[in-house]
Amino acid sequence: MALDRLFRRRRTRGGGRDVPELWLKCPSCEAQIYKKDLEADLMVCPECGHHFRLGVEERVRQLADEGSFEPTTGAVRPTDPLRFTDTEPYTERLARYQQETGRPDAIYGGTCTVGGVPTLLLAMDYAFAGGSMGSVVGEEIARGAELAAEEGRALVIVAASGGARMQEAALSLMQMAKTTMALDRLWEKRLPYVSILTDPTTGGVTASFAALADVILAEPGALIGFAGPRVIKQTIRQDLPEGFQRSEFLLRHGMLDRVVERRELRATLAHVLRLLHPEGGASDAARV
Amino acid sequence: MALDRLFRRRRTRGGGRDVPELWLKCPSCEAQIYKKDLEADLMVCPECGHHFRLGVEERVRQLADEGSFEPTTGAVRPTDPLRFTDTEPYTERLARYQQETGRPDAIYGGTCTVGGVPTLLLAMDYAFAGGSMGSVVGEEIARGAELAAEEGRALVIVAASGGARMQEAALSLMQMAKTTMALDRLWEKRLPYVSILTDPTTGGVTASFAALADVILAEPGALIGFAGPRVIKQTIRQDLPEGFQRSEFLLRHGMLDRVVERRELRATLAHVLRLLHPEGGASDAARV
Amino acid sequence: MPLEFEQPILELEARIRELRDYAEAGGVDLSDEIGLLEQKLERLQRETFANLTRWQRVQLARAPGRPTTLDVVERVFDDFIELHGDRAFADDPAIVAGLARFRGRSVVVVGHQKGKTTKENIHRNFGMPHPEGYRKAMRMMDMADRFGFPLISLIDTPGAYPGVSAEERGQAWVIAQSIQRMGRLRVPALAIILGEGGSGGALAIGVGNRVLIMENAWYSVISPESCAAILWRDAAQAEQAAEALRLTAHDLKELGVVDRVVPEPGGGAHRNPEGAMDALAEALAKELAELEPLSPEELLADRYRRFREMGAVEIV
Amino acid sequence: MPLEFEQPILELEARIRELRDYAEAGGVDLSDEIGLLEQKLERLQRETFANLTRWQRVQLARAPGRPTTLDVVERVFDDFIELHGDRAFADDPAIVAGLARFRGRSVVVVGHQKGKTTKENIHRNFGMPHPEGYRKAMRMMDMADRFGFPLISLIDTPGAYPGVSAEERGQAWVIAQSIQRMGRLRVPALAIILGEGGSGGALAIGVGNRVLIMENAWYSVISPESCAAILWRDAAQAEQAAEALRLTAHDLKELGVVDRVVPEPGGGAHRNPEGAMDALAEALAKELAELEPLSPEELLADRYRRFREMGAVEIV
Ligand SMILES: [Zn+2]
Ligand SMILES: [Zn+2]
Repeated sequence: MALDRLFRRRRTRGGGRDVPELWLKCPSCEAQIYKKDLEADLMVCPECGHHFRLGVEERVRQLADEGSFEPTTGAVRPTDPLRFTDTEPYTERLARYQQETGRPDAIYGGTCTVGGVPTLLLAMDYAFAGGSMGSVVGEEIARGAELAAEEGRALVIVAASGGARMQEAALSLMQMAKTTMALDRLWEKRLPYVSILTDPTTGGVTASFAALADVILAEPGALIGFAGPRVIKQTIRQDLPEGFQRSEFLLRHGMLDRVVERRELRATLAHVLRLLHPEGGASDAARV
Repeated sequence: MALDRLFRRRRTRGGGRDVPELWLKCPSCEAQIYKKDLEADLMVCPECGHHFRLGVEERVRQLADEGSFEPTTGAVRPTDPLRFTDTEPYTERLARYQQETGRPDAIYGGTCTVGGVPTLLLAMDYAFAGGSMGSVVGEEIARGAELAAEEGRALVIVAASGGARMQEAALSLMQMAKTTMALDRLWEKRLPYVSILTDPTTGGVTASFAALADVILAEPGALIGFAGPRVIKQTIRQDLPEGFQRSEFLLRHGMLDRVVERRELRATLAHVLRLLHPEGGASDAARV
Repeated sequence: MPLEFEQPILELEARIRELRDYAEAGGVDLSDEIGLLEQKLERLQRETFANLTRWQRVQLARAPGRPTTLDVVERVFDDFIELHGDRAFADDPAIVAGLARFRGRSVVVVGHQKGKTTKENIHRNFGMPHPEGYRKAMRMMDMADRFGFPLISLIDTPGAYPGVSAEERGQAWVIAQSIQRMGRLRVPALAIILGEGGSGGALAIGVGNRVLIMENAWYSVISPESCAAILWRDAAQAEQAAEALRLTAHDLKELGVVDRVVPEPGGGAHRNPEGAMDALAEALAKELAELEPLSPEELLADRYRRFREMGAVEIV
Repeated sequence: MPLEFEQPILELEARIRELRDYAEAGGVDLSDEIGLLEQKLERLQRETFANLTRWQRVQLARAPGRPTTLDVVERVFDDFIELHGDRAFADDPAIVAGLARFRGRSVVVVGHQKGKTTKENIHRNFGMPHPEGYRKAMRMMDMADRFGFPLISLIDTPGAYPGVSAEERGQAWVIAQSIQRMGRLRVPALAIILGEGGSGGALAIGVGNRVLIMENAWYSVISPESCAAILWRDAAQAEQAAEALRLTAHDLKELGVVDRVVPEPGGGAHRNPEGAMDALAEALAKELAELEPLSPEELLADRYRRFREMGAVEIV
């Protein structure tokens, strides 16, 4: 998870001290925050509202109804179809990420209910190779869409990704088509698909399944786009506009349905799913 | 026809002289053009290429294959459902336009072939109340679309209109929905619909059937838009950009397929219809 | 600011209030006098509203305090959640759209939105959408078809925005597309003219199987002011133009342009928005119940027939 | 400017030409010598092209003189007519689209377009589309479905344009929508990678029932230069990145990403564009003939299956 890595990095830089780090510095407002407070606030800075990146298990805990989650991912494992080596063989990179995260690849999820609605919930793991989409992520998403369609579930995908996985080259690219087309299985059954974009969601993930949901939610301040800001800066040789490619910018430009703070995310998601899913029940008002 | 009226106006201004006016002044480049030359050039200024407005019968002559045209319009006549009077009763206005044009309302057309393709060709008559769309224009277009669908014809509409006819108020407005929906009769039969926008095409005509063709052609320099330039100028209290709402501007902004000079219009229309219509035959190349 | 013809009513109301305050403060019994004045008030209001000119109706349709789309989604619907954006260029605040429940069933709602304050009106562009607004509306129509939910549209606009940017981005095109898209809905579509129904910008979301109108709303191909400016060459002739255009709810019912007039409480919807909205909710429920048994094909055919018959012509 | 590895071939060609001129001018018979040199030339060219590195193929794919979309519509199709515009914002010259005939049948064609001169390249944005380009492509897909015409897409782009304006107008969204739209075509869809197949900007019009590739074209999730800049932190390592990415026609055939490699004439398509395009025409005709008997449902299922199977995973 992103946070674990942050800790490790800081500890190393600090010279391998043994003292557990109880305080964290907010990258946005630079406030020192007590770790337990941050966790209690769902990893949102109590000073400035900055949304820290979230681990996938924590994400699932925050969204699924308590006790309802059953993992379905994990059986699909990456291979090295191109025998790819850059500064390090792809297989070694994979092994390292697998060891760090305890997962075969950059996605985690399963069946659950959200606000009582039967759901297939998938979360991309930014801590695993930057949440990049290779064959495994593509396959898990396609399977997720197919399973949701088969079982009459809503599909919810929490996106967090630097884009396609270069080490699988053209095969990664094909996952954009594969995931996109698999969504039509839900269309045929009139089952809803909600996408939640978190920091960061760029490249081939944005340009495929993540942008095609019935309802697109995003966490505040998340970087969302096709090209990365560095590439764009190189292209236009100018500074980027303030707030460019952040959630609020995208909302203004018509790409998102809502920007939702993490503490509201579960309620908003449940609200949408109950309206869209055939088993969403009667009105919330009627329930009370 | 627009030209006839222009002549009348000039004659009146000149003091009712009896001498036939053999020369015309181009409103764009101000050149004096010999009338016969202008007619030989399809009413396009030989100096600057300005496209004079064209009468509907001349329009049909220029587009339909020779000898193929059979009028279908004329049986539908306007009434005065609102008993509308402004500075003049609507019925009197109608009578005047009917006398001037010899047509019951602002549309003329019929069956023909264009490049051999069976077609239902309609042309709006700007000389009749500014080509405004009331119940008759709406009805003739809906009938045209239905007849084309029934007989397996392509539909071609030459638009020229200041917009909806105010004297029929809400009933005029409804013609936008009626004409738009009638087009679906062609969709069901996979028959093509080509729209030709001429100077001017604005208001409710642009915002309904005229903008919904499979292929949209326009004559050069035609004024095309939703709101009229005067209204826009009042709204923004600024001068309008150069070339604003002209064909070439709309092409750049993605609204048109092609801007076509009048001398090329019949060939381009035939080209498109042959490609789109099931009876379009084999390749042009193969014909030669 | 009250409308001119409302003045006598408001003055009488104020007098009754004063009298009541005085009676209460002084412990005097003025109930007879107050009762008489209240009868007079009721009569005055009834007479005023029975004899409204068309131009006065136009003023009522624009009166501050009338229910807007956001008021309606709040009171008439449950669980509304606003959805944003056209997925292409921008989110247009002049059109509000989202999902909601109406008496238990999920529906898609889309409507023009005016502001209640100057600031909000500037934000909402006075309810005059840009092309993005209509593209958002079309996205909502796709959503309605995708899930089989009824579409309910609330019309309240002086018209689509007549500006350079709107023209550049294809205002005419997007209105035409929206009319076409709505005509193709395979679900029940109900349109309600809440306040102003200004031309193509209103019709773009007005292609319902049933079209309802609030009693003091107007719907026309052009606003009275613009019509006067063109036909009379004098915008001040708006009153005359309003008469000529026959743009009131009852006119339109007579012309067959709308299917049902939703009665407003005495004094108009702006004086009793809740009452007006409750009447609207009843009307909606009735119409929807009639449409829901229809198949997608029947709904398409019904909508085609409805608009195909519009117009007044003579066949010779 | 010739590519480095082409130099020896071009020099030998020049020598043969000189010799032939000399022989002709002086009336000398040098046919034996010329014949020998021509054999040598043929061998040199064959050997050079048999041993091209992946990076050299990338250079060939970008070579000036290679057939572009407009060249293909001119030679391979009849009666092409270009159609413009996305009906929403602009016409994007980086994508060319229109109607044409292919061996008698009407087809819809859409493809990336690079320029042949610097000026034209600036106009065409070097074949890098903005969102409008993809929206135009989607309009063409609608047209293909509407009339039941096959869609033929020609891919030749370094990638979708990575600029501020493109991001503002939803580059990611429109690519996703275009992939989805193409996947839903109810008509035969053929995609051909003509030159460069750069990432999502290529795939957006690459969702064919069959995907063909010219022998010296490349197709990858990222350009070798960008890949090198990220993974090696040095764009100069592009040659190494090209090797690692396995982005050539034959690599992709092996990986199952493309269905057919269209052979280019000796020396590459840029040395003999007509020959290359005639080979392409033959390949197109064959593939189209196989797809045309399929029903819309079969075409949808076929395309789904094709892309559903993409990827390399292990199930435990
Ligand atoms: Zn902070
Ligand atoms: Zn001239």
